[in-house]
Amino acid sequence: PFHLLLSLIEERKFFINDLSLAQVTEDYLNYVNKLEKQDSSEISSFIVIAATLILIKSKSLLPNLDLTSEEEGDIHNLEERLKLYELYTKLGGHIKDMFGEKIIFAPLERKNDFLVFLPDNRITKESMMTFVRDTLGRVPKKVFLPEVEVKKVISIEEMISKLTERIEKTLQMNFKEFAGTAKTKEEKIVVIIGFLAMLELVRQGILHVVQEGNFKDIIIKKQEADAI
Amino acid sequence: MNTEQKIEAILFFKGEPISRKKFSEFLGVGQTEVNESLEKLKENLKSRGIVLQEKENDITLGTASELSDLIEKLQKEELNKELSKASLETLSIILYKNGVSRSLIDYIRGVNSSFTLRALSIRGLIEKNIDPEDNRRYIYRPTFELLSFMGIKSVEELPDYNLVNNSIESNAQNLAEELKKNGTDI
Amino acid sequence: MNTEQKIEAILFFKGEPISRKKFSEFLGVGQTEVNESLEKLKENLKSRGIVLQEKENDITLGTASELSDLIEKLQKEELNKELSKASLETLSIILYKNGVSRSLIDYIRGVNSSFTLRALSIRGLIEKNIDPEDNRRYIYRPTFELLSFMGIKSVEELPDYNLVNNSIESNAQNLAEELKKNGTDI
Repeated sequence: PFHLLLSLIEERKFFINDLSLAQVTEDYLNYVNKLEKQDSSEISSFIVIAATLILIKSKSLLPNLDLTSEEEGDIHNLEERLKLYELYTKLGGHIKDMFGEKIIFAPLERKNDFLVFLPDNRITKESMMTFVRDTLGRVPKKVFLPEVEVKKVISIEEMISKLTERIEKTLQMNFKEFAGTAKTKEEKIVVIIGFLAMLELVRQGILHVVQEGNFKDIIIKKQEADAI
Repeated sequence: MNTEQKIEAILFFKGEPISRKKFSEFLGVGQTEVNESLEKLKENLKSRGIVLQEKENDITLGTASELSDLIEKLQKEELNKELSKASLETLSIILYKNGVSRSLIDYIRGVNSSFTLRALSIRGLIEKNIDPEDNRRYIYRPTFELLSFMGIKSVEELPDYNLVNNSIESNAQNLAEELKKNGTDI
Repeated sequence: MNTEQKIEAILFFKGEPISRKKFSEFLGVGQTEVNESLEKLKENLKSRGIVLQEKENDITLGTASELSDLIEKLQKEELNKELSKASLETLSIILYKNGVSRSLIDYIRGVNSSFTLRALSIRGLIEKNIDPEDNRRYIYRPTFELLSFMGIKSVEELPDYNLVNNSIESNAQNLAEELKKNGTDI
């Protein structure tokens, strides 16, 4: 997700700040909607970021929209993370250039001149069985279930619903303001309506993710959580 | 024979990394003497075909990086020089931070890194150890194998290493700019 | 780098005797240059912990003879050390899958096993052979001495042999699948 976001910003030769993030939000959301068909573990990490972008975009469209301190924290956080990500991907360029080019070789295994046999009393039939079973038991299952991410996705869905309401309200309250700047009034309204439609699409995307998970363990966890 | 010569002989004989502490115990000399001897050895190896690699408190010997092509011809086992984008990002964080928790890697990359970390660990490029400050979590560090593939004797030889480590994280953006100015390719 | 440095690196890397003729062929330089470089190297190693040893036309690097007591002590210490948990884990996989590749051991353990395999091999518990199916890699087996130490004639006598062996096999399949999916990046 950061890679996508960063390339959208760099394409436009922007610096990372809330302004540039607001500008690329729609492209990002479009991309996330296209991702829908992919597996939910992948899309959920994109959606977590999308939620914050939506906040940034909403605020930039409607400066009067009140953000909670948590929301503001999320925005600040995303900027910081993106800057870190940018830094380390740049440094990764050095690694790409150098890796395997000039190798320092450790010496080969030294040959044994003398034959020794030095066992250990802990090597028994039983202990070896225990060791091998423990070791095999630690091999991770092939799929990593993104439990945490899915929980976040569910709360983001709520967040977007609420935010949509808040934007609609703010829009009505601010209608006079828009009317005051007649020149750009229509333009602004079109932009905001378009943006709301986009939000709805993302919301559907999130629902899709949650439904995708329906037959997996994750959703059972969610229902348990709901029961409490 | 002096401590420097003894250290060189031990490193040569073992052909594996050895800690400064181990030298001190095994040779029955103080830490200062070990450190001084290692400095001298490093200096003396400068014009030779062998180099001294350092990582945390561990030391090992290897062939000079300039001779990479020559030695590679003698190497029978296949070398994997490929790195995926995910591996590059993860290695970059682990190398430049020289020891980092998984949660910080995930935070910076914005995705779950467990699969990549496992793959890199299997390749012997990184290792995980229990965090001395919090025994419920692990710290991932570069291995000598990783330094070797990078052709460096210690992490300090990484390009822009000091630039990155001397500044505070919140200045990441400025740093990125600084790197751009230095002509670092993106 | 000059011929002297190249020779030193090769001797260090291989750790076994190499003939003057071989150097000349491998480095593509004349016999005179090899001889001169060897003289210089011998001279340069005079005050070091490593010495150049010559037997007929074979050359090898070794530790200085004055340090033989020290090296012997090191050797003894290494051999008398208890086996680590990593070693016991690795050994158990080799017992339950006679003729296992390093990549499968690494995959199951989630870490690189090179040093561990070396330690097991030094103690005569395992032996390595070139994989008949792929001559760029090795496969590992328990030694006969180990089996008799454990009181068994073959690995099939190990408790739950079939069950555990099948489980290792299914890991081998997963590894093969992952390699196919990810290309070389594992």
